[in-house]
Amino acid sequence: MKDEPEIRIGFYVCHCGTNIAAMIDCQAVARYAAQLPFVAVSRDYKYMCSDPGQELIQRDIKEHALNRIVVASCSPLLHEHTFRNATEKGGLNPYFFHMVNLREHNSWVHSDGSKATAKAFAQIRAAIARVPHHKALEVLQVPIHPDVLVVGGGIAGIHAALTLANAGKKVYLVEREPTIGGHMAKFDKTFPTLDCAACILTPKMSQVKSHPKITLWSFSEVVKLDGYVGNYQITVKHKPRYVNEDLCVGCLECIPACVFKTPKFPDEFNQNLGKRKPVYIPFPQATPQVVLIDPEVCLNLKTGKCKQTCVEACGDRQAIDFDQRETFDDIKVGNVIVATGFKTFDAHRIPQYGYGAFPNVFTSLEVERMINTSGPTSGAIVGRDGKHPDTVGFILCVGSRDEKTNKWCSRTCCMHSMKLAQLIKEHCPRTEVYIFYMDIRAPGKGAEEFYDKSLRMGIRFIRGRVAEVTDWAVTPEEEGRLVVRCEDTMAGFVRRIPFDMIVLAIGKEPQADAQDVRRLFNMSCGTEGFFLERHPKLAPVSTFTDGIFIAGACQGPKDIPDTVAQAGAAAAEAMVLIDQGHIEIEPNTAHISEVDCSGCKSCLPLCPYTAIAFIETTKKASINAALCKGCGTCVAACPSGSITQNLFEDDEIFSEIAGVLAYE
Amino acid sequence: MNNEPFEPRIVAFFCNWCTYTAADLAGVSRLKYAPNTRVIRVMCSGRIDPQFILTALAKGADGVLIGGCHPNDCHYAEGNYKMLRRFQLLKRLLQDFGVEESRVRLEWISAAEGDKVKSVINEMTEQLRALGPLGMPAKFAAWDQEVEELQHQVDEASETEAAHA
Amino acid sequence: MKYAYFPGCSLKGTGRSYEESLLPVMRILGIELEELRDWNCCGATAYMSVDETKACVLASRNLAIAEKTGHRALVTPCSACYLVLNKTQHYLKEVPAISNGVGKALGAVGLSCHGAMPVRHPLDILLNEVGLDAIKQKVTHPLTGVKIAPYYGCQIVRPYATFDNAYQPTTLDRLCEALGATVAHYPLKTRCCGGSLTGTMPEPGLHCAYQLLKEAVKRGADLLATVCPLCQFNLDGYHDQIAAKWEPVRLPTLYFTQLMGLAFGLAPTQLGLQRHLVPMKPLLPVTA
Amino acid sequence: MIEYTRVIKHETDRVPGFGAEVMRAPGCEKLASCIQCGTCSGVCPVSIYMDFTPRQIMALTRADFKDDVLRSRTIWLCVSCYACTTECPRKIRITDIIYELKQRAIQSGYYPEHFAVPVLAREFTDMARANGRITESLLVMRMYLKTNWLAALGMWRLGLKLMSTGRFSYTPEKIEGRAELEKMFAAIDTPIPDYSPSGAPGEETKGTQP
Repeated sequence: MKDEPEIRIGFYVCHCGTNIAAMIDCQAVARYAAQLPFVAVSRDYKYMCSDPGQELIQRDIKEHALNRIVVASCSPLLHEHTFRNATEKGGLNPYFFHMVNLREHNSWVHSDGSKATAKAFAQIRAAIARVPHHKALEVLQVPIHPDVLVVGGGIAGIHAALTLANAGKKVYLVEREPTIGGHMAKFDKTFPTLDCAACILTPKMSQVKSHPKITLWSFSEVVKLDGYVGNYQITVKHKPRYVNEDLCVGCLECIPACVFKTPKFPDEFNQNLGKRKPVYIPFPQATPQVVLIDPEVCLNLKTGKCKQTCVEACGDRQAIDFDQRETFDDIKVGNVIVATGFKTFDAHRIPQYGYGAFPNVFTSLEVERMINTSGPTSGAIVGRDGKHPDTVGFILCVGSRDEKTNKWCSRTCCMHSMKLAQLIKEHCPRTEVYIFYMDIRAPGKGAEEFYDKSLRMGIRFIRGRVAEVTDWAVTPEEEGRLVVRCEDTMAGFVRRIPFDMIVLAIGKEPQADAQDVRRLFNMSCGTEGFFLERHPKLAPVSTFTDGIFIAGACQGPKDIPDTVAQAGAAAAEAMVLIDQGHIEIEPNTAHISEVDCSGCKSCLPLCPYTAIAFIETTKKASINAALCKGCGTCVAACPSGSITQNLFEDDEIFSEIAGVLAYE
Repeated sequence: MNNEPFEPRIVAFFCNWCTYTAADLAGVSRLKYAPNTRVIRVMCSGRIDPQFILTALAKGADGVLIGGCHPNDCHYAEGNYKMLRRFQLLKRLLQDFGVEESRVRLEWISAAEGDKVKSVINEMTEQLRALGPLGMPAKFAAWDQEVEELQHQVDEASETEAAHA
Repeated sequence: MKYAYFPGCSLKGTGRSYEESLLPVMRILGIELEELRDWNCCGATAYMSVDETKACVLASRNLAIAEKTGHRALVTPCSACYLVLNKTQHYLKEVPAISNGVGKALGAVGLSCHGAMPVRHPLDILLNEVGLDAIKQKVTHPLTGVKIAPYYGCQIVRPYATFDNAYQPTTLDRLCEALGATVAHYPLKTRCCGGSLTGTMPEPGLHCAYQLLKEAVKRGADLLATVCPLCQFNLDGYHDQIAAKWEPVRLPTLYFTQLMGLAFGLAPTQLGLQRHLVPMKPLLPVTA
Repeated sequence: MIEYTRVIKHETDRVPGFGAEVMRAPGCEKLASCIQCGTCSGVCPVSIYMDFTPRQIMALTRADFKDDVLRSRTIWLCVSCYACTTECPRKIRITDIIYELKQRAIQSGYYPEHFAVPVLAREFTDMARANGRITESLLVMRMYLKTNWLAALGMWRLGLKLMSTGRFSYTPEKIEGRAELEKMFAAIDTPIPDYSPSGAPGEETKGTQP
């Protein structure tokens, strides 16, 4: 600081309306700051982040020859960027700014005004002690690789991939199942318009397959991610499907040829309601149109003893390859969109509802497959006993809004159940359909009208959470049927209603491996396990890692319109970075003073990014700023104190420590 | 000291990605906790030099709280492990200094655990209230005085030596 | 294996056949139950309705005495005692207002309770410590052909039990099967027997017992197996009233320990079977 | 003339603070998050005999309708089977809330004179405190004498059977440490349990306030 001009600090405390001012005496804070060393200007203002607030800083910089700025307002994670810009506009290096978190860390979490104000004094004293040590820093620029990886081929991934590809960007779409389409491909109709899911989805699926800018890798998984925003290196594993994807033409002749004459293995796509063979295609419109062989049940793969009639049927196309192994691809991309979707709640976890114990208790997804004309019953609603039900009861919020399982609302089970109920009524108008609900949540376009239509169709709504589904009969008409016991809370008494079929509207959960995926892509999860967005309102598809975006139900339960909107948003966010061509990154990197380095090599193994190299000629360590991500671990460990981290220098932190403790 | 209850001063070092964000979440959720903690933000708990902790205690903190990401969740792969290793060593040193174990605390708090920020701070404040002030600055002053006196004696001795010579 | 044993008041009164069968059966399996010295009433649900803290004081005197024995766990066969003792342990940990009161009361007589002693039900010990294999080895008179409706009642599975599923418990089912019996599908296995209402408000209380018995009859059960003295009393003692009010649903109700004793070859009188109001002799070929 | 059977409730029918007070008792704090789903009523084995369903009791308590709640038959019908507590999707300990309501009803005399449930509870506590143990046969006799001795006559057949099978005790069970027990109770004898309402409702900070 010796050769630099005298330090002149401008200090600003923000009222944030009443968010801060109601708890902290902002004028007292401004008065306190005014008498601290180097403070040239100290003001309080209603909204510092507003234009006039920012202009105030810029004007003061000029009028009072300020060269350091401290703003005490909200969290730096929210507005640090805003005030750095204001500082820069005022003619100073943006890193001469420092921010104090008076809102999230003080006024919002305390309830005693005088103690909160005293804490504020300590907080700003620390900042004012710190900021004279700040140095002018240059922003680092990193080029953005123009290709994008989309993980997950449900409707979110499909829409994001097509949006990017239509804008001319190269996209890799990786899907772990043998086909893209996700949950939406299993749906029959979609609420509230009742347009057929396949009719709107399958054209998009084939566009993905034929798009020249999209590389579709189904039955594949991302296993490794290295690098940083703009420069991710990714390894993708391709699982063996025992069929050469390039040679298979999707004629499906191998399936009837299989030595198993009838399908006898559970068909996952149909929620195990139907059967398939060892060689199969999940559903007629599967994309890619390529069969696969299940090694768990294929006679040849299990025993090596099979007539291989499938190979015979394939003939000179020679697409079947029993020797296929896992293969890997390494790619480089600039951005990643994670759209890995959700898992449905396992209804076995609520034994009171009898799923698994009583054959005629179904999940909503099972009924979805049943009602689909290409499904296991060709569109007929039949119980596992083969009978058509006269009465069907839908139980909502199964595994949702329940602290014993999942606390959150599935956001779709009201609308989804109403849709299925309407379809059942359409298929067979005589069927009595009941919906047991706690609250009907029908927000969104056309949803209330859909609810009204359900009511007018004669679907009976009972407000009450079902206590139990039982085969305990107390009246003759209950004998042999499934009895629902629940309080009809609107009528005010407990009812017992017998049904032929019960449908459990199961909730949505994070994927079973969400934690692994989160670690792989360096994201965070909320308490419920869904991926955490950077800001719930203002950055809903960004994550805390630049260049990693999220879309769809992996971020939280949502319906198809919201999922598609998010996917488009994620694609747009990726395009912003691609079209900028480069990204500015926080210059909080570490660097080594060559004079002070003793060449002890302590720092080398600490760096997870191998950014530190040992230069043999000088016997000194050296940091590659492009690789350094600014964690500061090496700084803390350097025995000679020769490593410095920008923005978090020892002097800066020591003065902060002294500052917070200087105020009694 | 008047009749007011003792209010401990806690310096907290929170990593930017997990615990600092969790503290923001506690704020957004309007959870209420004790106002005794002052937070210093670092990018990673791996940046926390044991000297920071010692300096805080020496300058009058009654306790130090370190918050990092859960194991395997570090934004920088393994900075939290590096901190944990240092922390284990530091604890032994602090024991030798006679600093009670509960005065320096390491907690893994993820970005989603706003309620944990609240409970940890409240719990630590209670514990430190029960323990009373650490009083390191006074001890340091006493030690400094001892050293000064020693120096004085040495100076005097060398002066007399010089006079004799 | 040796455990501290808390019989509870019922096992010295209306439920004495429970104790009469429990002790010999456990002895055969090599388990010694050492009765707590000068134990007192657990507090039961009735005390909870008057004063929670004092109910916990009653329970914690027993816990304090049990802790002094140094045994690995306190075994109590009565469901109400099992619930109250466990609930007290929870409250001592979670509710400062109650743990302070209890501390004060115990302190006045030089006792202390750390809440560290697990309170367990004999069914838990049998299934998880002894094991079904060891039990099967002792079966000399398998209950072949006897169809049992396994009835758990409320308080051993709710809300503090950890040894079985609260909604679909299976321990008693598995035990009955190990004795050679057939287990009936019994959807009311955790529904309330009427509890103390049978005495205070007979109609609702007996209605509960009636429903249980009726369903067991309907499911073709020969008898109900129970784990609780109050359940046994309610299902055994009121057949006249039930028949008068609704319909006769006569079915014997046995403690699971009595069933074990019969399977182990003990005589009915050794197991207190003569004390039951609905006789079970014709049903059990093994006891002839 | 048609008499009205429904009433309009006025604010004066409420006892403000009643709900909040109940919620401060151990185990009762989660009542605030009740969503009135009715699971408790649905699982309750004796709900058909209740004037209000358990769900309605929760609503009335939270809305401070003290009189309606404490005069209700529902709370005395609860058999402590804990089905509601186990099933509640908000983990509300409904059984414990009912205990709390019973305690309040007994303390403030909100029940009919010969009402058996509270009488049994009172007799139970008196016997447990005096003898250290409960002798069921004698307890039930005392309850019948105080409530409806005619009903006791109706039970003579059961009584005789119990006597003949050796399940009826004529002399009370007593523990040796009766004096010790009395000393323990005396140490905490206060008429009303004090759950030390610290701070205003909704206050989240515990022990950190000045």
